[in-house]
Amino acid sequence: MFQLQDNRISRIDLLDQFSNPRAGAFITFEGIVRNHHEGRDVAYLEYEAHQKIAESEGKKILEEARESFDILGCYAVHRTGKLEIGDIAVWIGCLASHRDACYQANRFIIEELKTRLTIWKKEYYSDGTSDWVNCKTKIS
Amino acid sequence: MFQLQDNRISRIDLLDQFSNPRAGAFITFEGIVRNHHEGRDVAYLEYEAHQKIAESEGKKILEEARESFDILGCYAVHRTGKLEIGDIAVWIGCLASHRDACYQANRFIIEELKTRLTIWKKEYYSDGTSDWVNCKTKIS
Amino acid sequence: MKIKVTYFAVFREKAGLQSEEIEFHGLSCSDLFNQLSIVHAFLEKQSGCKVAVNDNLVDWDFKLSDGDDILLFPPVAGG
Amino acid sequence: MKIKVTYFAVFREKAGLQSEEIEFHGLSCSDLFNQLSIVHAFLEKQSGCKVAVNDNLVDWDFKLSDGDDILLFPPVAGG
Repeated sequence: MFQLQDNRISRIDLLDQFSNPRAGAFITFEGIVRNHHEGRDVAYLEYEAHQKIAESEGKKILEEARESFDILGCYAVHRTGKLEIGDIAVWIGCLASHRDACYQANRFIIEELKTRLTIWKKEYYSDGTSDWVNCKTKIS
Repeated sequence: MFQLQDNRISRIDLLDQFSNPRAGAFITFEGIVRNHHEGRDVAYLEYEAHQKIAESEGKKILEEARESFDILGCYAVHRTGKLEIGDIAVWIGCLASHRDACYQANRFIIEELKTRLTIWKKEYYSDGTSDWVNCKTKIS
Repeated sequence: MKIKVTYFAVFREKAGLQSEEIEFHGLSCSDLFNQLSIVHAFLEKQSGCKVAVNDNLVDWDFKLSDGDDILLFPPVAGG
Repeated sequence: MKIKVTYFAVFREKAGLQSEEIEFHGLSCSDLFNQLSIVHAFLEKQSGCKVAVNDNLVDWDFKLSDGDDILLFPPVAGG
């Protein structure tokens, strides 16, 4: 299951999704809003998304993870809108019988989400400037 | 911080340990008691430990992780005593600015804990037999 | 042909508009990207960007048709 | 010399006792392991086991002294 959401990601609610007596490993990854990026102080950030395509790509990525790795389940959520320092931007959970497949699937999902979701991140710095991350243009 | 505990591991309580405005990645690993092992149905299991040496090795492993990887913090807890299917046997959390170091540290910690902690696992099967895992002797 | 182009993130800010209907005389999405990069002074490399036609991601050599609805995506940054 | 050996997990079950005081005429932990493997029919390879003397993990070539407190650990299985 993949989902984009505008409200705060609650790790506690997400953890309840996972339960399977065959499971021997459960791994979660959280991407968190840092207060720094390439030497600049980040105050907050905003994610803009094309929701329909991002959701369809997100679902595809999770399907690919299930096909490529011996896992029992996987789940990912990505935030949109305004996020504060410390907020969870992305949450990925994988459940498997064995840990190796579990680590690999988790890592695969975050790498794919980062390059394939139609989501853009704008960082707002404490000096009042802002920047689209990964774009070479700086907007003051 | 490393800790052995005889009572149930609560992931919720552990999550509260982690907060740092520099953090961009947070990864947790949970080793869970599976209902199967090498084709046999597991009913429950028991961990026996030499507590003092296990705790001292656990602390060393976490120190090594902090020295070897660019992380902001790490934490691990290992259960002892009788565990049911679905119980968390080991919980590892790592916090870092970037995800690569975070995955690597997390994986390092579980691999080291598995081979260095003075802990032994006895599996009890649904057919009434039991076995020390990793020991070649079967005890009925 | 007449097509509609919608811009996202830095493309929207540089173009100064969310979407526009334009008269297009090229063939592919790649042709469209090159044309719009000149018009709006986009500096992004095509290889780092994505394009969707009628809500489906397509390759840059996808041939456009009259009435198509194009979404122009600058380099993404999820996670 | 007189030493005390404490057994864990499968070693305790095979030896049929938790600990024992023994008279030891060898030198190293390795010598002790070989001797006890014969006495108690341990099948485990020394390389997969661990040994502690006076609560510190030591190498198998560690030399024992009278009164030492030895902990004999079969292959561990944490996680």
